[in-house]
Amino acid sequence: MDLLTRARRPARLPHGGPATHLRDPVRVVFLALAGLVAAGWALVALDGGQFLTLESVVGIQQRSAALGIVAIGQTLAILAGSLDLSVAYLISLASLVAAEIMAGQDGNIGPAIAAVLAISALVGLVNGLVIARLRVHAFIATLGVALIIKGVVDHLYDGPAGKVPESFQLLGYSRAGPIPVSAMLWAGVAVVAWFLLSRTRLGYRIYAVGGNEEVARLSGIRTSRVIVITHVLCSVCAGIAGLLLAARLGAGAPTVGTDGGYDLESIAAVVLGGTALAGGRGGVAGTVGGVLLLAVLDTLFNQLEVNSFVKDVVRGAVIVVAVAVYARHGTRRPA
Amino acid sequence: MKRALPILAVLVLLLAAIAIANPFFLEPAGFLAFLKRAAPLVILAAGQYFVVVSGEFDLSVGSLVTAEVVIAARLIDGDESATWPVLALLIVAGPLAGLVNGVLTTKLRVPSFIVTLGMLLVLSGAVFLWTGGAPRGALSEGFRAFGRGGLGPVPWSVLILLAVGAAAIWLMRADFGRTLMATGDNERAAALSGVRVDRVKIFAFMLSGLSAAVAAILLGGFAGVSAQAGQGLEFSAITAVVLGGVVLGGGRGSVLAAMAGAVTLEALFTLLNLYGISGALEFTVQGVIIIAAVAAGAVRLPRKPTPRRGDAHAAS
Amino acid sequence: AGCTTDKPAATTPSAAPAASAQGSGTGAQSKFFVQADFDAQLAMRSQPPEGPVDRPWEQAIAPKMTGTARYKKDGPYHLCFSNAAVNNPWRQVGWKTMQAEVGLHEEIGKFTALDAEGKDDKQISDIAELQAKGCDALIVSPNTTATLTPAVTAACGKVPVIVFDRGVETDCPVTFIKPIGGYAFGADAAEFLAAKVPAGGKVLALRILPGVDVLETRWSAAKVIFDRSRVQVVGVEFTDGDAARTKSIVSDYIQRHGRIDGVWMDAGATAVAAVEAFEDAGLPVPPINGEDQQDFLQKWKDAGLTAVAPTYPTYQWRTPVIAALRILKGEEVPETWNLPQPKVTAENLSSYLKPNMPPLHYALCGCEELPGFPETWGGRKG
Amino acid sequence: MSEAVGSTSDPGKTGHVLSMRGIGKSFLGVRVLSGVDLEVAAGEVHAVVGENGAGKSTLMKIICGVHAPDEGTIELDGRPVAFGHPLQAQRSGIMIIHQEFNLLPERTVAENVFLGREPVRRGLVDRAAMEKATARLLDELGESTFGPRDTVKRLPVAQQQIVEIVKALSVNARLLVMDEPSAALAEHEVELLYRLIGRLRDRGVAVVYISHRLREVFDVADRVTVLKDGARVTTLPIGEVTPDELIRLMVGRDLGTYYPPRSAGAGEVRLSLRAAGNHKLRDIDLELRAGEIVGIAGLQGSGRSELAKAIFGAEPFTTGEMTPSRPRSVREGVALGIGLVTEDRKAEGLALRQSVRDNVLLVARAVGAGNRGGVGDLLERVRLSPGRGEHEVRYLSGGNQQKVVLVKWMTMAPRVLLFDEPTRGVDVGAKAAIHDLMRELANDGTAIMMISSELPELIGMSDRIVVLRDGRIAGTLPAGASEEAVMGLAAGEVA
Ligand SMILES: Nc1ncnc2c1ncn2[C@@H]1O[C@H](COP(=O)(O)OP(=O)(O)OP(=O)(O)O)[C@@H](O)[C@H]1O
Ligand SMILES: Nc1ncnc2c1ncn2[C@@H]1O[C@H](COP(=O)(O)OP(=O)(O)OP(=O)(O)O)[C@@H](O)[C@H]1O
Ligand SMILES: O[C@@H]1[C@@H](O)[C@H](O)OC[C@H]1O
Ligand SMILES: [Mg+2]
Ligand SMILES: [Mg+2]
Repeated sequence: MDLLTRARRPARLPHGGPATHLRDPVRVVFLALAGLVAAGWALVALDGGQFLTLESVVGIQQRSAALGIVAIGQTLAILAGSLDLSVAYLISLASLVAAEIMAGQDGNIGPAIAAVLAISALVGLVNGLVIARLRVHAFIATLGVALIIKGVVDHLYDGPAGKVPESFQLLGYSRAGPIPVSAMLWAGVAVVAWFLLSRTRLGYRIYAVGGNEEVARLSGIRTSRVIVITHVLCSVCAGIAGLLLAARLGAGAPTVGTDGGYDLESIAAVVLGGTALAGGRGGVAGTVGGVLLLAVLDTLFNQLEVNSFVKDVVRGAVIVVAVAVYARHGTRRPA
Repeated sequence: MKRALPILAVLVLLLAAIAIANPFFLEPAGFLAFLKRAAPLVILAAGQYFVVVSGEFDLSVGSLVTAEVVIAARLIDGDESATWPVLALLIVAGPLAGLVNGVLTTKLRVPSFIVTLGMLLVLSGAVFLWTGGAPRGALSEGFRAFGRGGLGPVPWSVLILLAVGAAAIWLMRADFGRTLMATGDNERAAALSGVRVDRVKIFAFMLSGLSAAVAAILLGGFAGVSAQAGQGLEFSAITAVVLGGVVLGGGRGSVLAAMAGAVTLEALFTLLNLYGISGALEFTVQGVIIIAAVAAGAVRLPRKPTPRRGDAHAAS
Repeated sequence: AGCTTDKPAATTPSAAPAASAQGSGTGAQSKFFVQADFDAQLAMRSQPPEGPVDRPWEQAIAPKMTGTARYKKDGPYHLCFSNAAVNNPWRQVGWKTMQAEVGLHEEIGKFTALDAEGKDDKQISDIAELQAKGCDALIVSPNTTATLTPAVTAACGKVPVIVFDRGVETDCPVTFIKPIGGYAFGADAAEFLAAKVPAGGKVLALRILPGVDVLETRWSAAKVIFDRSRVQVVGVEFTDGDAARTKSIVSDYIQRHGRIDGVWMDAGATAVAAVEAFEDAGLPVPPINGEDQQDFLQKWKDAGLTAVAPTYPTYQWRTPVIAALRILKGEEVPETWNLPQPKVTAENLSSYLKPNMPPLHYALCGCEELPGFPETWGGRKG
Repeated sequence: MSEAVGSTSDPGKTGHVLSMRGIGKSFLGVRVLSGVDLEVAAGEVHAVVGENGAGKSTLMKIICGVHAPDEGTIELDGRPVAFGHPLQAQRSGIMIIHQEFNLLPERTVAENVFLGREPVRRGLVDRAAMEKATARLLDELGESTFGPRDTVKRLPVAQQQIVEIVKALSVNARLLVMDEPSAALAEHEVELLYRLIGRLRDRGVAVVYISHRLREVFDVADRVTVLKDGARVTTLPIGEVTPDELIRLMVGRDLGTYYPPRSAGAGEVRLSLRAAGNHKLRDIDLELRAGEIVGIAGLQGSGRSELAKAIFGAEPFTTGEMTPSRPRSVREGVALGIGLVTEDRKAEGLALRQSVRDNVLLVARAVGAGNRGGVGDLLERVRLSPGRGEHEVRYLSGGNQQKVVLVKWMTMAPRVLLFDEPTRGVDVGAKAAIHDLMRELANDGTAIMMISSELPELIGMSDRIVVLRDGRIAGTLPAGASEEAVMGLAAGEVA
């Protein structure tokens, strides 16, 4: 019988009550998603239409695949306590590199993919090194890198360029029943990222560095390396999204990334999925939910032909409200 | 002040380089023209400074500037007599948007990055919803005077800039500024010293909104109504503040240096233009310089220890 | 379900030859420049259009008609529209006009429009989604020429497609509607400047952004004209369509060169900002071109400018609806529907200046007789 | 456990596991350590003592690869080493419990314990192995209130400290550094720590132990090294030194009596609670009088800090009465003339990157009142040279930082001043100065309430001791009560 155990009162540990269900952001997102689909069904039905037709289901997936892939990468960066504002320009660059190298030839697909992945990795390396080694805040570092890429892209290209061969375009258009190849690619990236985060040392270290960099370092983690690798992975995801968009557009386009607003939207999707902007908490499942939520919202607006400006208003409000809900349920107790 | 020195040195260097390429720059008229152009960004940087030093972000200022210009044009609709009422409305509306940002950030505990990103979306959506997609109406000559005219040879914008600068410096020396700074450094300690941290932060957001309103008046005055009036200004303003050595995360840096950062950024644009760096590569140069400047300024000071009992997370 | 693809079979984009004529100060010729199109457009300017004189949006220049009997069906019709964006005043005026045109026709039972918000990828999905809605005809205003081509091609197989404004790199649409075009616009303005600016005079060329075909052609035509003339082009700058940037650029040029003798613009939206740069510098405004926007026309009149305003008429937004109905009724339509493209000059300025309309309104909207005018377009009665 | 490095080449009880020679270190040109030697043998518990800022933690951080020394050599088992990263030190069998909080609140206990050393099987993290090993270690410690899967942020501080200890033990370390491991533990909890250390010693592990509580040093250490101003004063077997001598070695002078004399008597009632309570406190009856120091004793989590915060207005009282009135916010508390010296000055007391002056004036500025002119005098009164007013607070020693917190409240001339662990982590010299100041303030008529986990201090300072247990007052004891009496009430045993 020792004093220590006797003096301490039992810690308040979570029990599986209904309140704790709402404490998990992933559950909240998917509940919201289900609710939205139901509401959408009803609204569109009242409007005399049908919400989940084959086309709209395919549409939802096509619409979310590129953002989804970028957002997975962004999730890694944010979990590690960083963030990446350069993804939008990198996507444009990747689409151009892909289409230019492919130049309409099937034989060039391999080299083009390799080049895109290499360039993306390089950009991620630069982002990571500037943040981890030069100790520049991620916001400024990736904004700076974004400007650098923008300058190069704008300097070299003044419009869509290159040509993606038919066979590669299938990536953007084919589907197996209701599941487009692009969505499978997204799912693949998501599963890999999930696996990485939950089952590998790197994943554990990403959470650690994002949770508290100093604690991680003192525990023997090479934090710079983790940050650099995370940024490389994030950029590679953006590169993959660039490939996918090139397949969809049939060419590379210097504005496809920025027009899509992939930088801020990917961050928005990640936090909508319950990942803490400060890092160290959250995961891939929430992000997938967040992206789908945005896509279903988009589809619903499309079906109801809502003015695109209303969309922005609703989207802004949804993001803030969602994060407010997580803040309410997440961190009640001071650590 | 000590932290402001490096940026002031860089600024002097840039100004000298501009003067070499363009001697007109040394004449009062040339320099005033430069200041006039820099005024909106410098004012926005001052506003952004208050938010950044309190440990937050304001990403909504760009769309707030656009919204204010567009709203002003629609409300004034060329009617001279509407000038002053609308000016007053803008000056109230800016801080009001800041109030919403601040309340959502502090009361709902949503990171300001997200709140102001949401505000950005909501503002741009709402304004264009109201105007049907593109600005309508026109600004009056009286309104335009602030961005175009001047008191003798001195543009109004420069006078307004000086007034805003003086007010910002005064505010930072006053109780408000000191408590704001302490809040950005350690919110919990400030709260336990009786600082109403929510209120102080909300006020910082309101000042940022106010600066956006003033910048909108100058920008709208300078160039007339446009849907792009505020495009990208949030990033420029944050970049300027950081260039001035103010630390993202709060608690450190001077408002003078933040404004100097904005002047530096504007000088950089001017210089690149003068030396005819091709339009697009300008961005590349800008990106490199921003990273280099911030990296060089990041003197390795000891990190804040994470105390045993404290909250392990600094506010975002 | 087996493997399916929603992708069209084949597309053959016409790689535009870059006829580069290195001129003085104008730089290399745009890769969008096609000599034959340039010649054709310049010729069209003097060709009288066919069709009702008071309804220019129904007129066509040198039409080559195509039969549409295979699309004929009974009403009411479901028209669909995939819009690139409503992100500038030109598109805003056009979109209002199109909606009003739709309102005129009782045989249109349903009109479904999706806004791509300036995103290529979204427009591709939008077009795919619209095909599933049972549209009788699909109108497309493409966001980007090259990248929307596959999606439009795919749609062609299922419904009659009408493309207007920016083009696509396939001739599968039943009709492509456009004013004469960018070459004519650019040339109209450049010829004016070449005539008004004294020999050796310094001309500043202001462009919005690179890469958009209808804008590229404007500059490439101007380049051809300037290269032949005796004016000196001292700068070609991109303004992003931003008034403040425009004004700053012009001020910088005035400062650097002491004087600027002419300003060429590829679009009129920021023309007033350019004019103000001269005013604020206390200098007379040199010859300049704008577009048919009210603010510029007003400034022109008030300040007595030496100016011209080529147009890219917003009344073209009416034509696709009309074309769609004709197609569905089995009537012939032009393969390429070249609409007349008037220019505003000192002589006809007063007829286009409408003080009751908002400053960013485009005069050639062809909307004066439509229901809801002028309020719907932001104007005042009287 | 896959990477654990056992002491395979046991140097035996004679050889030194660690030997550091001539270690020097500067930060930004300020010399923090110079010519320090330290030798630790296997199976030895070696205490390192010294005033705040003497350089103890810095020396430890050099041992474990956080900082690289500017000069000097480090040998491990007689072989020279130079660590560039904590990872390398870890791989050499050196583990450290840092003075600063070092856990990830969002992660589970097991994840924290194996942080950076996760066991892998076929390339994947072996969760099961990790949790099993953690459970076993917790078991060994007799810890049963939480398990490997609990999230750290849900654990009370004392249990978090246990996690840190488990983390250090999870490696078969040959050298274990404990930098103030007891700071967050109540005294009786330290007993358990002793037992652990004893077991490690028996296993031949070398232990470096740092504490400001001298009693602990005498309880566990075999030898003690004294640091002063970054230099080593001496190293002695613990049997060859008395507490008083040790203090003299640390401070460089005699400190005389430990505690200032008690006051003659209490004055008017400044504040009283009747049946006050909230989610954590029940039925609190308490009076604080002018000139009196009331000590509050209790176990970890008994509600002492909660009581101070509720009186101050930082947390609510939901039931009962408080006179003159119940503050609903910190500002109302301040308006009532109440001040609170928080238990964690870095997290709750100071804005570390602001100047001394800005910190001192924080309350006055926040509420728009207070004596701003007299800051210089106040700084002198607490023996902080006014010239330091412009220095950033983070460069001050712990003791001086605590004085800044004190001056912050003194500008308001508070009627009631609440001290929560006022000398935690403060060295003996500064501690005596703070004790003197507290008594001076009381004599000037301030009503003082003092919470301390260090019983000798609490008993030495208090005119009256109120003991809390589970949020209620378990009893009140007069000045000079025995430690046994206090502990008895606190733990609920029949005294
Ligand atoms: N990273 C750093 N940068 C600059 N100065 C530092 C740093 N770390 C410690 N110092 C300074 O070095 C000196 C020694 O500090 P150290 O933490 O080693 O003292 P300590 O003996 O552990 O004190 P305490 O008993 O308060 O823990 C102090 O003056 C401290 O301010
Ligand atoms: N069993 C527990 N579970 C969760 N949190 C606890 C528990 N006990 C204490 N805490 C937290 O620890 C902090 C201190 O609590 P409290 O005021 O009760 O302790 P105390 O008596 O002051 O002890 P000490 O100051 O020594 O930690 C509070 O923030 C409280 O929420
Ligand atoms: O679509 C284009 C429009 O956006 C621009 O303003 O003018 C030319 C058009 O082709
Ligand atoms: Mg220490
Ligand atoms: Mg306590």
